[in-house]
Amino acid sequence: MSRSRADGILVYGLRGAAAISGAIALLIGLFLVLESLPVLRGVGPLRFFSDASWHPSENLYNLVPMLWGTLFAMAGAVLVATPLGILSAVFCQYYAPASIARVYRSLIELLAGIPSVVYGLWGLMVLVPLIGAVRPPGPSLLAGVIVLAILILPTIALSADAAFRNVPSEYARGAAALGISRWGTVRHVIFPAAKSGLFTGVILETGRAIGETMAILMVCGNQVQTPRSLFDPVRTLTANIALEMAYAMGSHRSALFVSGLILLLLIVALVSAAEWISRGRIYG
Amino acid sequence: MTDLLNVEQLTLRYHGKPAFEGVTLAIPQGGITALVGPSGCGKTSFLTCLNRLTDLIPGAVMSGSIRLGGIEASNTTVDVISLRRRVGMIFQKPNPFPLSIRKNLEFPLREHGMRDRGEIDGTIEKALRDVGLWDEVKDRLSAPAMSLSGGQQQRLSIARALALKPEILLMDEPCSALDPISSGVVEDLIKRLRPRYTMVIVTHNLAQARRIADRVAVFWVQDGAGRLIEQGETAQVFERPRDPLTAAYVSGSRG
Amino acid sequence: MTLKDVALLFLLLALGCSPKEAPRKLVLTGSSTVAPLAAEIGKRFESLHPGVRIDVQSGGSGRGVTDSRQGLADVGLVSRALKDDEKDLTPHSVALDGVCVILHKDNPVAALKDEQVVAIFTGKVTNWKDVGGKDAPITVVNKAEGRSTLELFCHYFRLKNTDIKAHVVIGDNQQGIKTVAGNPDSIGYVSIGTAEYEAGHGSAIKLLPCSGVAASIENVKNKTFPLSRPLNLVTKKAPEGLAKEFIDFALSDKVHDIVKEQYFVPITR
Amino acid sequence: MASAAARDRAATIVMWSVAAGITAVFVWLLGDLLWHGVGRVSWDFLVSLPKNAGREGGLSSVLVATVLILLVCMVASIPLGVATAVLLAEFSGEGLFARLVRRSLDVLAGVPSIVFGLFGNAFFCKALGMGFSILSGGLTLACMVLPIFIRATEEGLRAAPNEYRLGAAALGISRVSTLFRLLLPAAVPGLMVGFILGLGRAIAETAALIFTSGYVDRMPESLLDSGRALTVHIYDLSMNVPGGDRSAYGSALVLIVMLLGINSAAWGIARRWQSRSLLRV
Repeated sequence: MSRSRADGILVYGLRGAAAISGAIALLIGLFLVLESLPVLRGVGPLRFFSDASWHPSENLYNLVPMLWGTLFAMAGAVLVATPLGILSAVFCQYYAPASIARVYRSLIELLAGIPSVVYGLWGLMVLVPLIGAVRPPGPSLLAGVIVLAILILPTIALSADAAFRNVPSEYARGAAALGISRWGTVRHVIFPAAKSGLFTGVILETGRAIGETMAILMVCGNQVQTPRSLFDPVRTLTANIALEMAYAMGSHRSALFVSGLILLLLIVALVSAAEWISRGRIYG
Repeated sequence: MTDLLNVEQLTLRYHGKPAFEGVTLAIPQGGITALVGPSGCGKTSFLTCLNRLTDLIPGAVMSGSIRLGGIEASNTTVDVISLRRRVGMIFQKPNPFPLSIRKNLEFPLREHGMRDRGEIDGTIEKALRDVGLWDEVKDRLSAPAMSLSGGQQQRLSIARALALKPEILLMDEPCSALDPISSGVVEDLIKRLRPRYTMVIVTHNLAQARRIADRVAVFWVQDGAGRLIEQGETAQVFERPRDPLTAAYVSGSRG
Repeated sequence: MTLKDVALLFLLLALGCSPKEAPRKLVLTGSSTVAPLAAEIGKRFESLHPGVRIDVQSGGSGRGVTDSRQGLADVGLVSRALKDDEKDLTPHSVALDGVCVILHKDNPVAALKDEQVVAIFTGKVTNWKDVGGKDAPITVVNKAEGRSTLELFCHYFRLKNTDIKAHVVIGDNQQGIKTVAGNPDSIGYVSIGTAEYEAGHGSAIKLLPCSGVAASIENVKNKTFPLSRPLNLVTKKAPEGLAKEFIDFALSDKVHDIVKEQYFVPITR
Repeated sequence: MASAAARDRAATIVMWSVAAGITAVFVWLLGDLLWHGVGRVSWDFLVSLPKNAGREGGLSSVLVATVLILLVCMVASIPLGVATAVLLAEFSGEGLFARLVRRSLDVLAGVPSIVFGLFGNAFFCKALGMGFSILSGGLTLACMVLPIFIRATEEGLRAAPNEYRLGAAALGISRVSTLFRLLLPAAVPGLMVGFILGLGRAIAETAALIFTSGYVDRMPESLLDSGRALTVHIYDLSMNVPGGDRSAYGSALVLIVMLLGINSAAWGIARRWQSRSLLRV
């Protein structure tokens, strides 16, 4: 069998694998739609935004406060974790001596593996009482943002680290040869060169922030309200599903799937916004 | 001399923008043909068409005919892999694989079906002797190829191509990335290989072209696309150029 | 350890231990409160009946009802009495568990009358000084919608879930205890067994009596404590075969030590 | 020019303080874990079966289930992930199919773990009839880990210099051999980051496993048995079992040590595989 036909078969196989990988998200979307249909048909999508409050047992399905909860928690965590993560990767690549860099990198890799339950426990037992001392009740959006930021920091840090490692060393040497300061080199040469890797890191980290369930459930207080301050308890869509799915029946259960569907649509919106912003410039 | 490679009305476009247009050129068997001209006139792009490396460049669309011996190289049904074995290519920047010296040569040989250990070793030794590298590397064949000097790496790349016994050797400015001494060594090597291989060399070093080429083809950029403006015996093109642009370029007053 | 070895190991494992003959198997799913108890009873039952496998899955009372009704599970675990629309299932109470109000250990308030509890949970009273405590805002910790303890709490205090103005909503009992222990001005309610264990082992909480009766496993056992719920194993129809054997074993006094170990109250037949 | 030097000094201070801050948080977290759990961890804790709902006894059956779940996850996601990454990085560039697959993977990366749990339960447990089992838990994790693994592998492949591709093609070397002998070895750092990030996400996952691999803490005998993962064990001990905290913290410590071992082994294998197949100076 001539080798160019082997190439043909290779591409055919790879295309099949890619199709499977791509289909999973569609399958999940379909699953969520199917499970949401009963209540969407019965109650109609609009009431999920207009009902007085969220009390499924009394047929009230307003999800907006929780959508705000998810958005604020995610945005806060990403805003905190992205600079810290990227700076920590810069530290690893350009500032730390090799031995410290290796230890620091394995520490970050460990942070990436700590289960969200442990973050939740630590948040519940240590962080929440601390915040409660400052302004009761303690469990709050702030606790959620802090725990989430710590949880997603390794994702952006490791992606940024890999992105910097891929930047050809000639760039850094060239800038250094021109007498440009280390920070100047990082800021004006390395960052643009590693743009695609950094962008990957931000997408993955945002995805993880939206998707987190266990840790958020334990520290945010889970009160269904649109937060007006960092100290207000808040409930995210994921926490809502986890809290009530075990006991939900009938249309209540289907309403929880609607919040899952909204989460998915939120992610699709974020991804297409990211695509529109980069429009290939990033992946050039 | 019979013609080994006939190119008729060849045009190459990158995302619709023409790199060069309507080039008709015959490459004689056994001689060295130099492609000269200012940078950006499409001579390197022309070279990459001959072994269909344009397939790897997104947006590159080729039209026209390239006849190598009996086959039409430009149509898609041709077995590109065996075409590239018959048409070897050397790049401007030496690019050995990140493998040992021996594996750099062994990998392509095994790929093209050579299995017997003895035959492989023989071919490797012969190829390295051809490029004058054997004495320098024979006792450290398992060392990384990246540890060689620029000139040695380029000669290794040539050895790697010669081991596959190509009919034609394409060279894209083989010496321009090397220091003068290594450049001289590579040029002597090319001269030594002349009787056994047909070669097409892209160079902007006119002196080098005059020294080693049998025939010369001059490319020039006219209204946004490369064109072949003159071709002929080296002496004729350098002393009695027909095209005024060639005359200016060859005398060094333009380009 | 290249990829080949991993694949080989995985294949060996999958083939090597396909089940010899399908062992008699019983699947129980349902309330996360009852699951630990059911699993321990299951282990003892397995040790007494070799070749039998008792698989206990958690996931909440709602799942216990739906899975047993659809036959996905042989026995459902429900941490409350069955509701009117669940009368198609037959309940078997394996233990009792009380629900009590808990405060932070340092909260000076020693007892609360029922109407005071109602006033706090409905947001009419928002400061501890109005109920004899120090001047501090009250943090109300409530259970999530659908939880059995919430339903029992609302049923006893004749409240609707929408009436409760909660600051913090929690899922499982331990989360309730840890939340109250972390906030000196909070008030919540959890299962008595869990609360009694945690109070006794240094958690910063204390149990409040309910309408004069001290909150303790003992008072639930002698039925004087008003707020209690049965922990039920439910089946679609009258159990038979392996399910009957297991349920009879679970209701027998041979498991009373396990029930006590999980801080629930055994039911003396 | 002074301001550039000043800015550079300031940047160095910021860099070291950021690193110190993150290390402090990690030490605080790990310290909290060590303080609560170290007493519980012993050899017996690792090798004996859990007793009394996990308050006593050990983790043996839970550890076996966790390793099996991770094996299923990796065996399912690595081949599929590498194949997809190769297609996206090498063979289709910006074609519509590639962009669609890339976008759907971005969406998959954002799907909440609880939704993965429900999907896994409906698809693997019920639809494919695997029921509560290690297999359905592992496959659900594989779906969750795939996007992370693919993206990191793609970045790794993109880092392989283009000269290798052109050089190999010019020698008439097929894409298959170029891929396995040159590009994949050159992409090993990307593969490693993908493996570590992916495994980190899988080993840290709780919500998804409760609905798929289940709750049974008996020693699994086959991949179709329900098995309790370490994270589910930690969750149950801390949330449903009174007095389970000490064991929960102890189990979390074991998980972290396990992760440390897997990460260092992964880097060791990567360096050896890369040096054996690639000789870079």
